[in-house]
Amino acid sequence: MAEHADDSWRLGGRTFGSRLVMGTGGATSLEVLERALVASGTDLTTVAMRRVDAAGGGGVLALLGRLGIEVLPNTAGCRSAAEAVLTARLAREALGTPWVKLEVVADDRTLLPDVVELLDAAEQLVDDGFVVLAYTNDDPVTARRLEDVGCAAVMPLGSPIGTGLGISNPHHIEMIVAAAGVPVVLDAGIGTASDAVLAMELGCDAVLLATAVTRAEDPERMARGMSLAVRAGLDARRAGRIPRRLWAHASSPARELP
Amino acid sequence: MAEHADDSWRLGGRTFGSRLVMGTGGATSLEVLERALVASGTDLTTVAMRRVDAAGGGGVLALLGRLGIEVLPNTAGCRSAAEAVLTARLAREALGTPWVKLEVVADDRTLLPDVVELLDAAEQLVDDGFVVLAYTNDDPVTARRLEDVGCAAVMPLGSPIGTGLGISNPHHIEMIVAAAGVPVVLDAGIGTASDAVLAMELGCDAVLLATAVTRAEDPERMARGMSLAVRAGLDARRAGRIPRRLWAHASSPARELP
Amino acid sequence: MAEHADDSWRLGGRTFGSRLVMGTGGATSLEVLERALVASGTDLTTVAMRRVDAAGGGGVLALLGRLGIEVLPNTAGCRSAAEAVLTARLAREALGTPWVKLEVVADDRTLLPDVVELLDAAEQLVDDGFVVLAYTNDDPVTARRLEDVGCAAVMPLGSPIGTGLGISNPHHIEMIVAAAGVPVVLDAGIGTASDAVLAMELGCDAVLLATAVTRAEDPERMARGMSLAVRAGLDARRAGRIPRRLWAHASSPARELP
Amino acid sequence: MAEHADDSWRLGGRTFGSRLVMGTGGATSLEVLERALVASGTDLTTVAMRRVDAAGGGGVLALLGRLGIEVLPNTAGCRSAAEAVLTARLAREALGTPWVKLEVVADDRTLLPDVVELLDAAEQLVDDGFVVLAYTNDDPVTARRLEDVGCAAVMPLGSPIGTGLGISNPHHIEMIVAAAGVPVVLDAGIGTASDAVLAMELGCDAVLLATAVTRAEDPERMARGMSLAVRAGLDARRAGRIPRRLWAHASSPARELP
Amino acid sequence: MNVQLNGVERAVPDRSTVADLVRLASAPTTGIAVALDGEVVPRAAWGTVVPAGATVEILTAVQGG
Amino acid sequence: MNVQLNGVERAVPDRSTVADLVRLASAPTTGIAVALDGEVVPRAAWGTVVPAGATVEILTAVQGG
Amino acid sequence: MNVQLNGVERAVPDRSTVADLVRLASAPTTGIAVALDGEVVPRAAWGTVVPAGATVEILTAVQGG
Amino acid sequence: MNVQLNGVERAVPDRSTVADLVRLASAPTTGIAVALDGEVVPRAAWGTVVPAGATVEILTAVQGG
Repeated sequence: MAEHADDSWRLGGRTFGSRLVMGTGGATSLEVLERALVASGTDLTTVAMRRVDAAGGGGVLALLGRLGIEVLPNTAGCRSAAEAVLTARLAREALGTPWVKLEVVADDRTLLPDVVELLDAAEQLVDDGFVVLAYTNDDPVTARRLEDVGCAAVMPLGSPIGTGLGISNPHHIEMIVAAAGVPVVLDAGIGTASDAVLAMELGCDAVLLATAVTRAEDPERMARGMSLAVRAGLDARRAGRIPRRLWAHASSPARELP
Repeated sequence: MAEHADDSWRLGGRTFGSRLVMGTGGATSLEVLERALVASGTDLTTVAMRRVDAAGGGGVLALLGRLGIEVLPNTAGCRSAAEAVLTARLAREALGTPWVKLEVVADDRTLLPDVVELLDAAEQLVDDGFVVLAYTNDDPVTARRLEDVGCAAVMPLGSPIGTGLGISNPHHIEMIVAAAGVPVVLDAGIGTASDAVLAMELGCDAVLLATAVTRAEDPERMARGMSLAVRAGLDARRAGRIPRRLWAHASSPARELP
Repeated sequence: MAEHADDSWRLGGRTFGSRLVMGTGGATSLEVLERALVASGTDLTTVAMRRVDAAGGGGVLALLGRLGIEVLPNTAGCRSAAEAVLTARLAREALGTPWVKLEVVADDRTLLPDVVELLDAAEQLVDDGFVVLAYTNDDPVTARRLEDVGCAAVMPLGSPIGTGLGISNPHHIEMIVAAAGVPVVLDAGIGTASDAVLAMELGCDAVLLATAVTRAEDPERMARGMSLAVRAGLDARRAGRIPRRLWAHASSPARELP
Repeated sequence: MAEHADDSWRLGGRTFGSRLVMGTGGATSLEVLERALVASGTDLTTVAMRRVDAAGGGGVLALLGRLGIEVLPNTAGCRSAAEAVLTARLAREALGTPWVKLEVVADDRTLLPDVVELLDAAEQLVDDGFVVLAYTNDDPVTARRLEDVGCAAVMPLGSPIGTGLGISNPHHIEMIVAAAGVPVVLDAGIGTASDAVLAMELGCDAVLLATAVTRAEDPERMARGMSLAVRAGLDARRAGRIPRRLWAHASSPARELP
Repeated sequence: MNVQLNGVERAVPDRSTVADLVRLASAPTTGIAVALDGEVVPRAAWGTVVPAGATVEILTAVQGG
Repeated sequence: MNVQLNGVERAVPDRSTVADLVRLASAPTTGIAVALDGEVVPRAAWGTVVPAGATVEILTAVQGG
Repeated sequence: MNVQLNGVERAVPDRSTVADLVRLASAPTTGIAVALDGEVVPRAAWGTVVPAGATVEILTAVQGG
Repeated sequence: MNVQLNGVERAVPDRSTVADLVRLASAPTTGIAVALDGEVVPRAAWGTVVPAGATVEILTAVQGG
C-alpha cells in the first residue's frame, strides 16, 4: 500500500491533504462551526460575500485564519455573469485570493446553475487571472466546456443544493470523470456519509459540502463521519473493487463432508 | 461529541472495538491476509472447518492468535441442520469456543440460506449452549424468529455471498433493525466501501465481509477503506442526517446586491 | 408477431386470458368495484372468508358470478398453518372450488409471510387436493420449496401488502423466475402501472393486485392502466429488449455534411 | 372515467391521438419498419436528412405518406447551431413542413446536447417561423430557457441516445414537467416498456423512441408493447396512484376467527 | 343450551342442528360454510346436532385480498 | 467547371443550373432540397446558375432519429 | 449629497471619499472590498471622491456556501 | 481393518484408536476435532477404539467465510 500512502491531491497548482472541501453556511454559531471544521479535517473552505452591515458573521474569516484553513470565496446568489464577475473581483480585493468558487444560479427554487451565464462568467474570470472552480450541473458536455475555457476544477452537483438527495445520476458523474483533465469535485446534494463515499468511488477527486454537516443534529460528529467517508471512498476507488456478479461466489472452500 | 466517544459494541456478552467482522476466505496468501486483517482493524474474524488433509491453510489459526483477533468458526457449506450442528460441535471441540457463525445454505448457485433448516439448527445449537450468530436472508420475519429461538445476533445478507451487489433491499434491513433486540450484522453482498457505510446508516451494529477485501485488487487498501467506512457510517447514523428535500435550500444567506 | 398472438397463460390446469389477477379489498362500494373489475379485464379474482354477520359485503360473489370472473378464495389474516388449512377447507365447502390463494402472515405491521407456517400449510393443502397458489416473500429458496411441495404457483411479493413500494428487489424476482417450473405471479406491493410492467418484464407470468386499483383516486381508470400494463410488459419481455449500453448509439445514420 | 375518454394531446397547435412519437432509425428494412409503425399506433414520426446518393432509404417518406403518419424531420448529427439551422431549412424546403425536431449534439460518444448551440439554434429557428421541438438534456434550467425562446415542446432525454438505460434522473424530469408551459416529450434512453410508462407517470405528455423498438429482437411486438405502455402510463398518472407507505396495509378486512 | 356462534355466546334450543344455527344467524344458504369445533361440516351433514358449549363458525366470501 | 457535389469533386458543364445538378445526381424531384454554398435554394430558384467551385448539397429524408 | 450605500439612500458630505464611506458604514478595514457604480475600487484608490448619486457597495466575507 | 478416513478408504491396524488415526492423518494435535460416525469425539476420549468400517473425519480451521 506504500505507493498510495500520500492521499493528497492537487488543485490550481497547490496540494491539499484533505479530500473534503467544506462550506460554512447553515451553522448555528461560530462555535459549532469551529468544532465541525476541526472534526472535518478540511484545509479549504468556502465563504460568501455579503454587505458589511448585513453580514452578522464577519468572524468567519478570523476563524478560518486561526484554524489555518484556506479561504475559498464563492459567488453564491449571483444570477448573471456580470454579477458573478463583480462578486469574484470584490472577493479577490477583500480576501487577497484569485481563487473563486463560481456559482451562477437560475432561480431560488432549484438553485440550479444557469449554464449559459456560467460559461460566460467562467471565461471572463479565467481571462482576468482567476483560479475558477466552477459549480455546475451534472451535464458532461457543460463540464467539458468549463474545462475548455480554463477552469481549474469542475464541480458537478449530485442533486440540488441543500436537498440531501445524494447523487441522482451516478452515470453522469462517471462520464464527467472519464473525460476530465482537471479535478472533479462533487458539489451539492450530499446528505450523508454514503453519498460522499460514492462520489469518491465514482472517481471524483474531492467532495464539497456544507448543509449535510452544518444542519445535521450533531454537526461535529457528521463532520468526522464525512472526513472518514472521503478517505474510505478514495481507498475503495484505488483498491480496485470486486466485480458485481449475478450469482453467488463462495468465500469458503468447497465442503467435502459426507 | 463526548457522549459517543466510545464506538464499541456488545455481542454475546462481550465488547468489541471494531464494527468490522472479517472473513478470511479468498486471500491469495497468508501474508496478504495478514496485511488486510491488520489494516481492517477487526477484532473478530471467521474461519471455516475443513478436513486436515485438504486444508492447506491451517496457518490461519496461528495468524489470528498472533494478531490477537478472536476466532469465529462458521458452518459454511452445510446444507442441513444436522450437518451444521455437527460442524459447530467440531468447531467448539477444535477451537475451544462456543461461538459459531451459523450458515445453512440451500444450493451452490445462490448460497442463500435455507430458513427452515437454519431455524432448526439455531434452536438446537442454542439449546446446546452455543452463542449463535445466524447468517440469514433479509426477511424480517425470519430474523425475528432467529432472535426468538435465542440467537445472539442476526446477520442478514445485503445480497448473495460474493456478488458484490451491495444492499439490494435497504427497506428490509431497516425493518429488521427496527424490530431487533439483538445486534444486527450485515453479512454478505458488500462490494465496496459505500455499501458498508449504508449498512451502518441503516442501523446495523456491524458489517461482516470477506470477498470485498480479499479479492479486491489491493486487499490491504480495501481493508483500510472498509475500516474507515464502518466508522463513517456509524458517525453518520448517530449524527442525525439532514432530511431529504425535493427543492433546493440555500447554504449561503440571501444575496442583496442590486 | 403471429406466433404470440395468444397471450393467454395456464395455471392449475386451466387457461386464463388476462395476466391480471385482481383482489377485491379496499373498494368503497360494489359499484366502484364492478367498474374497476370490468376495466381490468381480469378473469380471476380473490375474495376473503369472513363470518356471515360481520361480512357486510356478501354481494361480491354475486358480482363475480355476473361478470363471469373465476373466484379465488384466500386465507388472508391467518397466522398459522392450522388456521389457513381450516379457512381453505371452509372456502372449498362454501364456494365449491379447490383453488386457494394461501396466505399465512407473521404479524399485522408487515403482513409478511411466515415461511415456516406457510410451507406447512402448503404441504397439507396439496395433500388434501387443493390447487395452492402460495403468497410468499421474495426468497428464491422458499419459492423453490413451495414448488417442491406441489404448489400450482408461487406468488412472491414485490414489497409488503398495501405499501405501493413496487418491486424492492428485482434481482430476487428474476432468480425466482429463473428457477421456477410453475407460474410466478407477482403479488403485493404494486403501486402503479410501471411496477406491473416491470413484474412482467422480469419474467413473471401474471400480476396480482388490489390496493393499487381499489384505493387509487380513480379505480376504474387505474384498472384500465393495469390491464394495459401487464400486456405492455408481456410484449416487452417477449420482444427481446435492446441491451443496456454505457455510451450512446446513434439512431440516425452518420452525417456527412461539411 | 368519461371525462378523460379523450387521451389525445396538443402539440404545436395540432392534436395527436397517440402519445408515442416514433423514430425510424435502426430498422433492418422498410418492411420491418412498416410493421413496427403500424403496431405502434403512432401518428408522428421522425426522419433524418441526408445526401440523396448516400441515402439508400428514400422510401421512408413514401411509407409514412401511405400510413398517414405526420413527418417530423430532425437535425440529427448536427454539431453547431449553424449546421442545425441549415438542416432545418433544407428539411422545410424538401418536406414542406415548418416542424423540426432540433438536435445539436456535442460529440459522437455521448450524443448529448450542446446546450449553448442548442439554445442559439432554437432562437434562430423560432424567429424564422419554425415549430421547434427541442431535444435537450434533463437540466430543468435549459428546458425553461428553451420554452422561453419559443420552442413548441421540450424533449429531455431519459439517458443518452441508444443506451436503453431508461430514465436516469426521474426527479429532474418531474422538475421539468412542474415548470413547463409547453408539452414535455421524453426523448432518448428508453429501453423497454416500463421506461415509457414511467415517463408518462412522471407527467410527460408523450414519449419519443426509436432504437428500443427498431433494434429489439421483435420490433413489431415491442412497438405494440410501447403503444400499450404510454397508454398505461397516462392512465396511471391520471388515475392518481396510492401513496407509498413504509408499513403494510391490509387489503382484506380484519379476521376475527379464534 | 349455550353455543359460541361466530364469536358470540348464544342461548339456543337443546338439540339444535347446524342447519338450525345457520337459520338463526340469518345466513344465506349458498356461498357459506360451517365449522363446528374447528372442523368443516359438509352441507350434507348439516343435520348434525350441535353439542352444548360448541364453537360454531359460519363463513362466507367477502371483498378482500 | 468543377463543383463539390454532395462531398465529391465533379466536372460539370459550365453554366449548369441547380436543376441540372439535381438531374446529374439522379435525385428524385420531390422530397429533396438543395443547399448552394450553405444557403437553401428554393425550388422556384432552381434555374440559378451554379458558379464554378461551388459546394452543392442535395438532401432528402432517410430513416433516422 | 446623497449616495446609495449598501442598498440604503444616505446623505453624506459632498466630496466624501470611498474611505469616508467605509468609515461611515462602520466596516472593518480588512477583509472588505468596495464597488463604486459596479466597479471594484482597489484599496489604493480609496481616496477617490464619490460622485453624488453613486451606488456604493461594501462587502465582506460571511458564512456561506 | 478398513475405515473411511476423511473421505478415503484406508487400511489401518485392527483396534486402532482415534488418536492413532489422528497420527496417521499427520494432523496437528491442536486446533483439530474428530467425528466418529457423525458424533464428536472429545479429546479425552481419543483412546476410543475405532470399529471396522467406521467413518472418521478429522477437521481443522481453514481460511473461509
